Amino acid sequence: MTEPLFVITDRPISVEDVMKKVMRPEAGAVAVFAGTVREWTNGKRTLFLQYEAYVSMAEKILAQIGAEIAEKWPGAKTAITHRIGRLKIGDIAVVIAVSSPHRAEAYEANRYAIERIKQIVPIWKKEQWEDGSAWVGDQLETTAYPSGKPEVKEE
Amino acid sequence: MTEPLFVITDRPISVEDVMKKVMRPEAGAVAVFAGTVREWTNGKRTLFLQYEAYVSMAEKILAQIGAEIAEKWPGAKTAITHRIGRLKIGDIAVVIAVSSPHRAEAYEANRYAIERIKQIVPIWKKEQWEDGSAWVGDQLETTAYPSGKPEVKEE
Amino acid sequence: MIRLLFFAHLGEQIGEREVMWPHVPETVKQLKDEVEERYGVSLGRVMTAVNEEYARDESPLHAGDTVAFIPPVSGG
Amino acid sequence: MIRLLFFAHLGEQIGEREVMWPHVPETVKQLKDEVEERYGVSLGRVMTAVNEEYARDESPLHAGDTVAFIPPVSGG
Repeated sequence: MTEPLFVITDRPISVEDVMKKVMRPEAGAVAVFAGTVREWTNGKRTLFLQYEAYVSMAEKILAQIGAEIAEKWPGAKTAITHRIGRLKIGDIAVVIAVSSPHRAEAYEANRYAIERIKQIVPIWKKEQWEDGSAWVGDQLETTAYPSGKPEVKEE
Repeated sequence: MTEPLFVITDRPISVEDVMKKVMRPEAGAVAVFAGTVREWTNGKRTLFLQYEAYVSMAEKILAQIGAEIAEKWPGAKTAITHRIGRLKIGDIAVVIAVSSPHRAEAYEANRYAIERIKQIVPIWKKEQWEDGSAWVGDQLETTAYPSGKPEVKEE
Repeated sequence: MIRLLFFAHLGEQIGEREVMWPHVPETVKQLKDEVEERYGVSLGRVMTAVNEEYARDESPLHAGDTVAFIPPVSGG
Repeated sequence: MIRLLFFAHLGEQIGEREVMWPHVPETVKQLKDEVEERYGVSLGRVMTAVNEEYARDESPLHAGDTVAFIPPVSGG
Protein backbone atom coordinates (compact mmCIF):
# COMPACT_ATOMS: atom_id res chain seq x y z
CA MET A 1 0.00 0.00 0.00
CA THR A 2 1.62 3.24 -1.09
CA GLU A 3 -1.30 5.51 -0.26
CA PRO A 4 -0.19 8.15 2.23
CA LEU A 5 -1.44 7.69 5.79
CA PHE A 6 -1.47 11.39 6.68
CA VAL A 7 -3.30 13.66 4.32
CA ILE A 8 -4.63 17.20 4.05
CA THR A 9 -7.25 17.43 1.32
CA ASP A 10 -9.80 19.87 -0.02
CA ARG A 11 -12.14 17.04 -1.03
CA PRO A 12 -14.80 15.20 1.00
CA ILE A 13 -13.31 12.45 3.17
CA SER A 14 -14.30 8.81 2.79
CA VAL A 15 -14.27 7.20 6.23
CA GLU A 16 -13.95 3.74 4.72
CA ASP A 17 -10.89 4.76 2.74
CA VAL A 18 -9.14 6.03 5.85
CA MET A 19 -10.09 2.90 7.80
CA LYS A 20 -8.85 0.58 5.08
CA LYS A 21 -5.38 2.06 5.36
CA VAL A 22 -4.99 0.67 8.88
CA MET A 23 -6.91 -2.61 8.74
CA ARG A 24 -4.71 -5.70 8.78
CA PRO A 25 -4.85 -9.34 9.90
CA GLU A 26 -3.02 -8.72 13.16
CA ALA A 27 -5.43 -5.99 14.24
CA GLY A 28 -8.72 -6.96 15.85
CA ALA A 29 -9.89 -3.45 16.61
CA VAL A 30 -10.22 -0.24 14.66
CA ALA A 31 -11.26 2.94 16.42
CA VAL A 32 -12.35 5.77 14.19
CA PHE A 33 -13.10 9.34 15.05
CA ALA A 34 -14.90 11.70 12.72
CA GLY A 35 -15.12 15.36 13.61
CA THR A 36 -18.06 16.97 11.89
CA VAL A 37 -19.24 20.55 11.51
CA ARG A 38 -21.69 21.25 14.32
CA GLU A 39 -24.50 23.71 13.82
CA TRP A 40 -24.72 25.07 17.37
CA THR A 41 -21.84 26.00 19.68
CA ASN A 42 -22.54 27.78 22.95
CA GLY A 43 -25.96 28.87 21.68
CA LYS A 44 -24.55 30.37 18.51
CA ARG A 45 -25.51 29.06 15.10
CA THR A 46 -22.73 28.24 12.65
CA LEU A 47 -23.56 28.64 8.96
CA PHE A 48 -20.35 27.11 7.63
CA LEU A 49 -16.66 26.77 8.43
CA GLN A 50 -13.56 27.67 6.52
CA TYR A 51 -10.46 25.58 7.27
CA GLU A 52 -6.98 26.70 6.35
CA ALA A 53 -3.76 24.71 6.76
CA TYR A 54 -0.05 25.01 6.33
CA VAL A 55 -0.44 21.92 4.20
CA SER A 56 3.09 20.59 3.86
CA MET A 57 3.90 21.08 7.53
CA ALA A 58 0.50 19.82 8.68
CA GLU A 59 1.03 16.53 6.88
CA LYS A 60 4.45 16.20 8.51
CA ILE A 61 3.04 16.86 11.97
CA LEU A 62 0.22 14.38 11.43
CA ALA A 63 2.88 11.80 10.55
CA GLN A 64 4.75 12.76 13.72
CA ILE A 65 1.60 12.11 15.75
CA GLY A 66 1.35 8.71 14.07
CA ALA A 67 4.94 8.00 15.10
CA GLU A 68 4.24 9.09 18.67
CA ILE A 69 1.32 6.66 18.76
CA ALA A 70 3.37 3.77 17.39
CA GLU A 71 5.90 4.40 20.13
CA LYS A 72 3.37 4.71 22.96
CA TRP A 73 1.15 1.84 21.79
CA PRO A 74 3.32 -0.68 19.94
CA GLY A 75 1.26 -2.46 17.32
CA ALA A 76 -1.03 0.52 16.75
CA LYS A 77 -1.26 1.87 13.21
CA THR A 78 -2.69 5.31 12.48
CA ALA A 79 -4.12 7.12 9.46
CA ILE A 80 -5.45 10.67 9.54
CA THR A 81 -7.11 12.79 6.88
CA HIS A 82 -8.05 16.40 7.53
CA ARG A 83 -10.15 18.40 5.12
CA ILE A 84 -9.67 22.11 4.42
CA GLY A 85 -11.62 24.74 2.53
CA ARG A 86 -15.28 25.54 3.02
CA LEU A 87 -17.28 22.97 4.98
CA LYS A 88 -21.00 23.03 5.62
CA ILE A 89 -22.94 21.72 8.61
CA GLY A 90 -22.55 17.96 8.95
CA ASP A 91 -19.48 17.73 6.73
CA ILE A 92 -16.61 15.65 8.05
CA ALA A 93 -13.57 17.79 8.87
CA VAL A 94 -11.24 15.10 10.15
CA VAL A 95 -11.09 11.32 10.25
CA ILE A 96 -8.67 9.47 12.52
CA ALA A 97 -8.40 5.69 12.26
CA VAL A 98 -6.26 3.62 14.60
CA SER A 99 -6.02 -0.15 14.42
CA SER A 100 -4.45 -2.35 17.05
CA PRO A 101 -4.53 -5.98 18.15
CA HIS A 102 -6.86 -5.17 21.07
CA ARG A 103 -9.45 -2.50 21.56
CA ALA A 104 -8.16 -0.57 24.57
CA GLU A 105 -5.14 0.78 22.70
CA ALA A 106 -7.20 1.66 19.64
CA TYR A 107 -9.52 3.88 21.69
CA GLU A 108 -6.76 5.46 23.73
CA ALA A 109 -4.46 6.12 20.79
CA ASN A 110 -7.31 7.56 18.77
CA ARG A 111 -8.18 10.00 21.49
CA TYR A 112 -4.54 10.91 21.90
CA ALA A 113 -4.44 11.72 18.19
CA ILE A 114 -7.33 14.19 18.26
CA GLU A 115 -5.95 15.94 21.33
CA ARG A 116 -2.55 16.27 19.65
CA ILE A 117 -4.13 17.55 16.44
CA LYS A 118 -5.81 20.28 18.41
CA GLN A 119 -2.51 21.17 20.05
CA ILE A 120 0.11 21.15 17.34
CA VAL A 121 -1.11 20.67 13.79
CA PRO A 122 -1.05 23.93 11.81
CA ILE A 123 -4.71 24.02 10.80
CA TRP A 124 -7.14 26.79 11.59
CA LYS A 125 -10.86 27.17 11.33
CA LYS A 126 -12.92 30.26 10.78
CA GLU A 127 -16.51 30.16 11.97
CA GLN A 128 -19.13 31.91 9.89
CA TRP A 129 -22.19 32.90 11.90
CA GLU A 130 -25.28 34.81 10.90
CA ASP A 131 -23.81 38.00 12.35
CA GLY A 132 -20.13 37.72 11.56
CA SER A 133 -17.13 35.47 11.44
CA ALA A 134 -14.02 34.74 13.46
CA TRP A 135 -10.95 32.56 13.50
CA VAL A 136 -11.21 30.12 16.35
CA GLY A 137 -8.21 30.91 18.40
CA ASP A 138 -7.41 27.98 20.58
CA GLN A 139 -7.51 24.25 20.47
CA LEU A 140 -10.03 23.85 23.27
CA GLU A 141 -12.69 25.59 21.17
CA THR A 142 -13.58 27.83 24.06
CA THR A 143 -12.30 31.16 22.83
CA ALA A 144 -12.89 32.91 19.56
CA TYR A 145 -11.20 36.15 18.61
CA PRO A 146 -13.70 38.28 16.74
CA SER A 147 -11.16 41.06 16.51
CA GLY A 148 -8.62 38.73 15.02
CA LYS A 149 -6.30 39.66 17.86
CA PRO A 150 -5.79 36.71 20.16
CA GLU A 151 -3.47 38.74 22.35
CA VAL A 152 -6.29 40.93 23.66
CA LYS A 153 -7.90 39.58 26.81
CA GLU A 154 -11.62 39.74 26.21
CA GLU A 155 -13.29 39.01 29.52
CA MET B 1 -35.01 7.95 8.97
CA THR B 2 -36.75 4.67 9.61
CA GLU B 3 -33.72 2.43 9.24
CA PRO B 4 -33.23 0.41 12.43
CA LEU B 5 -30.33 1.50 14.64
CA PHE B 6 -29.64 -1.95 16.13
CA VAL B 7 -29.15 -4.75 13.68
CA ILE B 8 -27.93 -8.33 13.50
CA THR B 9 -27.10 -9.24 9.92
CA ASP B 10 -25.48 -12.06 7.99
CA ARG B 11 -24.17 -9.65 5.34
CA PRO B 12 -20.96 -7.58 5.28
CA ILE B 13 -21.26 -4.36 7.29
CA SER B 14 -20.83 -0.94 5.72
CA VAL B 15 -19.17 1.34 8.26
CA GLU B 16 -20.43 4.44 6.47
CA ASP B 17 -24.01 3.21 6.62
CA VAL B 18 -23.82 2.70 10.37
CA MET B 19 -22.19 6.10 10.85
CA LYS B 20 -24.78 7.90 8.76
CA LYS B 21 -27.53 6.70 11.10
CA VAL B 22 -26.10 8.80 13.94
CA MET B 23 -24.74 11.87 12.15
CA ARG B 24 -26.79 15.03 12.68
CA PRO B 25 -26.27 18.82 12.79
CA GLU B 26 -26.14 18.98 16.59
CA ALA B 27 -23.36 16.40 16.80
CA GLY B 28 -19.77 17.48 16.25
CA ALA B 29 -18.17 14.12 16.99
CA VAL B 30 -18.72 10.57 15.85
CA ALA B 31 -16.74 7.76 17.43
CA VAL B 32 -16.80 4.48 15.58
CA PHE B 33 -15.50 1.12 16.65
CA ALA B 34 -15.02 -1.76 14.26
CA GLY B 35 -14.18 -5.18 15.64
CA THR B 36 -12.45 -7.27 13.02
CA VAL B 37 -11.42 -10.90 12.83
CA ARG B 38 -7.85 -11.14 14.03
CA GLU B 39 -5.55 -13.82 12.67
CA TRP B 40 -3.47 -14.43 15.79
CA THR B 41 -4.68 -14.70 19.39
CA ASN B 42 -2.29 -15.82 22.11
CA GLY B 43 0.04 -17.33 19.52
CA LYS B 44 -2.71 -19.38 17.90
CA ARG B 45 -3.73 -18.83 14.32
CA THR B 46 -7.41 -18.40 13.54
CA LEU B 47 -8.59 -19.58 10.14
CA PHE B 48 -12.10 -18.19 10.37
CA LEU B 49 -14.85 -17.48 12.88
CA GLN B 50 -18.44 -18.55 13.08
CA TYR B 51 -20.81 -16.19 14.88
CA GLU B 52 -24.19 -17.26 16.14
CA ALA B 53 -26.85 -15.06 17.73
CA TYR B 54 -30.23 -15.25 19.35
CA VAL B 55 -31.17 -12.67 16.76
CA SER B 56 -34.45 -11.24 18.02
CA MET B 57 -33.21 -10.93 21.59
CA ALA B 58 -29.77 -9.66 20.54
CA GLU B 59 -31.36 -6.77 18.64
CA LYS B 60 -33.46 -5.92 21.70
CA ILE B 61 -30.43 -5.95 23.98
CA LEU B 62 -28.45 -3.78 21.56
CA ALA B 63 -31.32 -1.30 21.68
CA GLN B 64 -31.23 -1.48 25.46
CA ILE B 65 -27.52 -0.60 25.40
CA GLY B 66 -28.37 2.37 23.17
CA ALA B 67 -30.96 3.47 25.74
CA GLU B 68 -28.44 3.10 28.57
CA ILE B 69 -26.06 5.33 26.64
CA ALA B 70 -28.69 7.99 25.98
CA GLU B 71 -29.38 8.07 29.68
CA LYS B 72 -25.74 8.21 30.80
CA TRP B 73 -24.62 10.64 28.08
CA PRO B 74 -27.58 12.86 27.17
CA GLY B 75 -27.30 13.94 23.56
CA ALA B 76 -25.46 10.79 22.49
CA LYS B 77 -27.00 8.73 19.69
CA THR B 78 -25.95 5.14 19.07
CA ALA B 79 -26.17 2.67 16.19
CA ILE B 80 -24.79 -0.86 16.29
CA THR B 81 -24.63 -3.57 13.66
CA HIS B 82 -23.27 -7.03 14.45
CA ARG B 83 -22.61 -9.59 11.77
CA ILE B 84 -23.16 -13.33 12.20
CA GLY B 85 -22.32 -16.39 10.16
CA ARG B 86 -18.89 -17.29 8.85
CA LEU B 87 -16.33 -14.49 8.90
CA LYS B 88 -12.83 -14.63 7.53
CA ILE B 89 -9.69 -12.86 8.75
CA GLY B 90 -10.07 -9.09 8.45
CA ASP B 91 -13.85 -9.14 8.16
CA ILE B 92 -15.74 -6.68 10.31
CA ALA B 93 -17.80 -8.42 12.99
CA VAL B 94 -19.28 -5.40 14.71
CA VAL B 95 -19.58 -1.67 14.11
CA ILE B 96 -20.58 0.74 16.85
CA ALA B 97 -21.17 4.40 16.01
CA VAL B 98 -21.91 7.03 18.64
CA SER B 99 -22.43 10.68 17.84
CA SER B 100 -22.52 13.46 20.40
CA PRO B 101 -22.10 17.22 20.51
CA HIS B 102 -18.55 16.90 21.90
CA ARG B 103 -15.94 14.24 21.52
CA ALA B 104 -15.38 13.03 25.09
CA GLU B 105 -18.85 11.52 25.38
CA ALA B 106 -18.62 9.90 21.95
CA TYR B 107 -15.45 8.03 22.90
CA GLU B 108 -16.66 7.06 26.35
CA ALA B 109 -20.10 5.94 25.22
CA ASN B 110 -18.63 3.95 22.37
CA ARG B 111 -16.33 2.08 24.67
CA TYR B 112 -19.17 1.48 27.08
CA ALA B 113 -21.13 -0.07 24.21
CA ILE B 114 -18.48 -2.63 23.29
CA GLU B 115 -17.97 -3.63 26.92
CA ARG B 116 -21.71 -4.13 27.35
CA ILE B 117 -21.96 -6.10 24.11
CA LYS B 118 -19.34 -8.49 25.45
CA GLN B 119 -21.26 -8.82 28.70
CA ILE B 120 -24.90 -9.21 27.80
CA VAL B 121 -25.73 -9.53 24.11
CA PRO B 122 -26.59 -13.13 23.16
CA ILE B 123 -24.00 -13.61 20.45
CA TRP B 124 -21.34 -16.31 20.42
CA LYS B 125 -18.28 -16.96 18.36
CA LYS B 126 -16.62 -20.19 17.48
CA GLU B 127 -12.97 -20.04 16.58
CA GLN B 128 -11.70 -22.34 13.86
CA TRP B 129 -7.97 -23.07 14.15
CA GLU B 130 -5.73 -25.30 12.12
CA ASP B 131 -6.07 -28.05 14.73
CA GLY B 132 -9.65 -27.72 15.89
CA SER B 133 -12.40 -25.39 16.90
CA ALA B 134 -14.05 -24.07 20.05
CA TRP B 135 -16.77 -21.77 21.22
CA VAL B 136 -15.20 -18.80 22.95
CA GLY B 137 -16.66 -18.98 26.37
CA ASP B 138 -16.38 -15.63 27.98
CA GLN B 139 -16.54 -12.02 27.02
CA LEU B 140 -12.98 -11.21 28.01
CA GLU B 141 -11.70 -13.47 25.25
CA THR B 142 -9.29 -15.11 27.63
CA THR B 143 -10.82 -18.54 27.96
CA ALA B 144 -11.93 -20.95 25.31
CA TYR B 145 -13.69 -24.21 26.12
CA PRO B 146 -12.46 -26.85 23.71
CA SER B 147 -14.58 -29.42 25.50
CA GLY B 148 -17.64 -27.29 25.10
CA LYS B 149 -18.08 -27.46 28.88
CA PRO B 150 -17.50 -24.03 30.40
CA GLU B 151 -18.21 -25.41 33.88
CA VAL B 152 -14.99 -27.43 33.96
CA LYS B 153 -12.07 -25.53 35.44
CA GLU B 154 -9.19 -26.03 33.06
CA GLU B 155 -6.10 -24.80 34.83
CA MET C 1 -45.79 -26.84 26.85
CA ILE C 2 -42.85 -24.43 26.65
CA ARG C 3 -40.28 -23.83 23.94
CA LEU C 4 -36.60 -24.25 24.80
CA LEU C 5 -33.72 -22.72 22.81
CA PHE C 6 -30.12 -23.88 23.11
CA PHE C 7 -27.25 -21.82 21.74
CA ALA C 8 -23.57 -22.22 20.92
CA HIS C 9 -21.90 -25.25 22.53
CA LEU C 10 -25.10 -26.11 24.38
CA GLY C 11 -26.95 -26.59 21.13
CA GLU C 12 -24.12 -28.78 19.89
CA GLN C 13 -23.99 -30.86 23.08
CA ILE C 14 -27.70 -31.42 23.18
CA GLY C 15 -27.88 -31.99 19.44
CA GLU C 16 -30.90 -29.75 19.06
CA ARG C 17 -31.30 -26.00 19.00
CA GLU C 18 -35.00 -25.94 19.71
CA VAL C 19 -37.06 -28.34 21.80
CA MET C 20 -40.75 -28.37 22.72
CA TRP C 21 -40.88 -29.26 26.42
CA PRO C 22 -44.17 -30.83 27.49
CA HIS C 23 -43.88 -30.12 31.20
CA VAL C 24 -44.21 -26.57 32.56
CA PRO C 25 -42.17 -26.27 35.77
CA GLU C 26 -42.99 -23.51 38.19
CA THR C 27 -39.66 -21.73 38.03
CA VAL C 28 -36.60 -21.35 35.83
CA LYS C 29 -34.58 -23.21 38.46
CA GLN C 30 -36.82 -26.24 38.25
CA LEU C 31 -36.64 -26.21 34.47
CA LYS C 32 -32.84 -26.05 34.62
CA ASP C 33 -32.75 -29.06 36.92
CA GLU C 34 -34.99 -31.02 34.55
CA VAL C 35 -32.92 -30.07 31.52
CA GLU C 36 -29.64 -30.92 33.26
CA GLU C 37 -30.98 -34.31 34.17
CA ARG C 38 -32.53 -35.03 30.77
CA TYR C 39 -29.45 -34.09 28.73
CA GLY C 40 -26.58 -34.59 31.16
CA VAL C 41 -25.35 -31.01 30.71
CA SER C 42 -24.38 -28.48 33.33
CA LEU C 43 -26.17 -25.13 33.28
CA GLY C 44 -24.06 -23.67 36.08
CA ARG C 45 -22.70 -20.74 34.09
CA VAL C 46 -25.63 -20.54 31.71
CA MET C 47 -28.02 -17.58 31.83
CA THR C 48 -31.66 -17.93 30.89
CA ALA C 49 -34.03 -15.62 29.08
CA VAL C 50 -37.79 -15.99 29.26
CA ASN C 51 -39.52 -14.49 26.23
CA GLU C 52 -36.32 -12.64 25.28
CA GLU C 53 -35.74 -11.05 28.69
CA TYR C 54 -33.05 -12.20 31.08
CA ALA C 55 -34.64 -14.14 33.93
CA ARG C 56 -33.57 -15.26 37.39
CA ASP C 57 -33.71 -18.76 38.81
CA GLU C 58 -36.83 -17.91 40.76
CA SER C 59 -38.67 -16.41 37.77
CA PRO C 60 -42.01 -18.15 37.17
CA LEU C 61 -42.82 -20.02 33.97
CA HIS C 62 -46.08 -20.30 32.09
CA ALA C 63 -47.37 -22.43 29.25
CA GLY C 64 -46.37 -20.89 25.92
CA ASP C 65 -43.18 -19.30 27.24
CA THR C 66 -39.96 -19.42 25.24
CA VAL C 67 -36.95 -20.12 27.44
CA ALA C 68 -33.49 -19.58 25.98
CA PHE C 69 -30.36 -21.04 27.57
CA ILE C 70 -27.56 -18.55 27.07
CA PRO C 71 -23.96 -19.67 27.63
CA PRO C 72 -21.39 -16.95 28.40
CA VAL C 73 -21.60 -14.64 25.42
CA SER C 74 -18.67 -13.75 23.18
CA GLY C 75 -19.88 -11.21 20.66
CA GLY C 76 -18.04 -8.08 19.62
CA MET D 1 16.48 36.93 2.21
CA ILE D 2 14.00 34.72 4.06
CA ARG D 3 10.43 33.75 3.26
CA LEU D 4 7.70 34.52 5.76
CA LEU D 5 4.30 32.81 5.89
CA PHE D 6 1.31 34.21 7.77
CA PHE D 7 -1.73 32.10 8.53
CA ALA D 8 -5.34 32.55 9.64
CA HIS D 9 -6.09 35.92 11.25
CA LEU D 10 -2.44 36.94 10.96
CA GLY D 11 -2.58 36.65 7.19
CA GLU D 12 -5.75 38.72 7.17
CA GLN D 13 -4.34 41.38 9.48
CA ILE D 14 -1.13 41.73 7.53
CA GLY D 15 -2.94 41.51 4.21
CA GLU D 16 -0.42 39.07 2.80
CA ARG D 17 0.09 35.38 3.31
CA GLU D 18 3.62 35.24 1.99
CA VAL D 19 6.33 37.89 2.20
CA MET D 20 9.96 37.89 1.07
CA TRP D 21 11.94 39.50 3.88
CA PRO D 22 15.19 41.07 2.77
CA HIS D 23 16.92 41.15 6.16
CA VAL D 24 18.10 37.93 7.83
CA PRO D 25 18.01 38.40 11.62
CA GLU D 26 20.13 36.14 13.78
CA THR D 27 17.27 34.56 15.71
CA VAL D 28 13.56 33.93 15.54
CA LYS D 29 13.08 36.39 18.38
CA GLN D 30 14.73 39.18 16.45
CA LEU D 31 12.61 38.40 13.39
CA LYS D 32 9.44 38.48 15.50
CA ASP D 33 10.40 41.90 16.85
CA GLU D 34 11.00 43.20 13.34
CA VAL D 35 7.70 41.78 12.07
CA GLU D 36 5.74 43.16 15.03
CA GLU D 37 7.20 46.59 14.41
CA ARG D 38 6.73 46.51 10.66
CA TYR D 39 3.08 45.35 10.71
CA GLY D 40 1.84 46.51 14.12
CA VAL D 41 0.77 43.00 15.11
CA SER D 42 1.43 41.10 18.31
CA LEU D 43 3.12 37.72 18.03
CA GLY D 44 2.84 36.97 21.73
CA ARG D 45 0.82 33.79 21.38
CA VAL D 46 2.09 32.95 17.91
CA MET D 47 4.37 29.95 17.38
CA THR D 48 6.98 29.88 14.66
CA ALA D 49 8.21 27.12 12.40
CA VAL D 50 11.48 27.30 10.54
CA ASN D 51 11.48 25.13 7.44
CA GLU D 52 8.35 23.31 8.68
CA GLU D 53 9.71 22.49 12.13
CA TYR D 54 8.59 24.25 15.26
CA ALA D 55 11.31 26.62 16.41
CA ARG D 56 12.11 28.47 19.62
CA ASP D 57 12.77 32.18 20.01
CA GLU D 58 16.49 31.57 20.22
CA SER D 59 16.62 29.37 17.10
CA PRO D 60 19.05 30.75 14.52
CA LEU D 61 17.98 31.89 11.04
CA HIS D 62 19.80 31.59 7.76
CA ALA D 63 19.31 33.01 4.31
CA GLY D 64 16.84 30.91 2.35
CA ASP D 65 14.86 29.80 5.42
CA THR D 66 11.08 29.72 5.39
CA VAL D 67 9.59 31.03 8.62
CA ALA D 68 5.90 30.40 9.30
CA PHE D 69 3.97 32.33 11.92
CA ILE D 70 1.47 29.97 13.46
CA PRO D 71 -1.37 31.39 15.54
CA PRO D 72 -3.03 29.05 18.06
CA VAL D 73 -4.25 26.15 15.96
CA SER D 74 -7.87 25.01 15.78
CA GLY D 75 -7.96 21.94 13.59
CA GLY D 76 -9.93 18.83 14.33
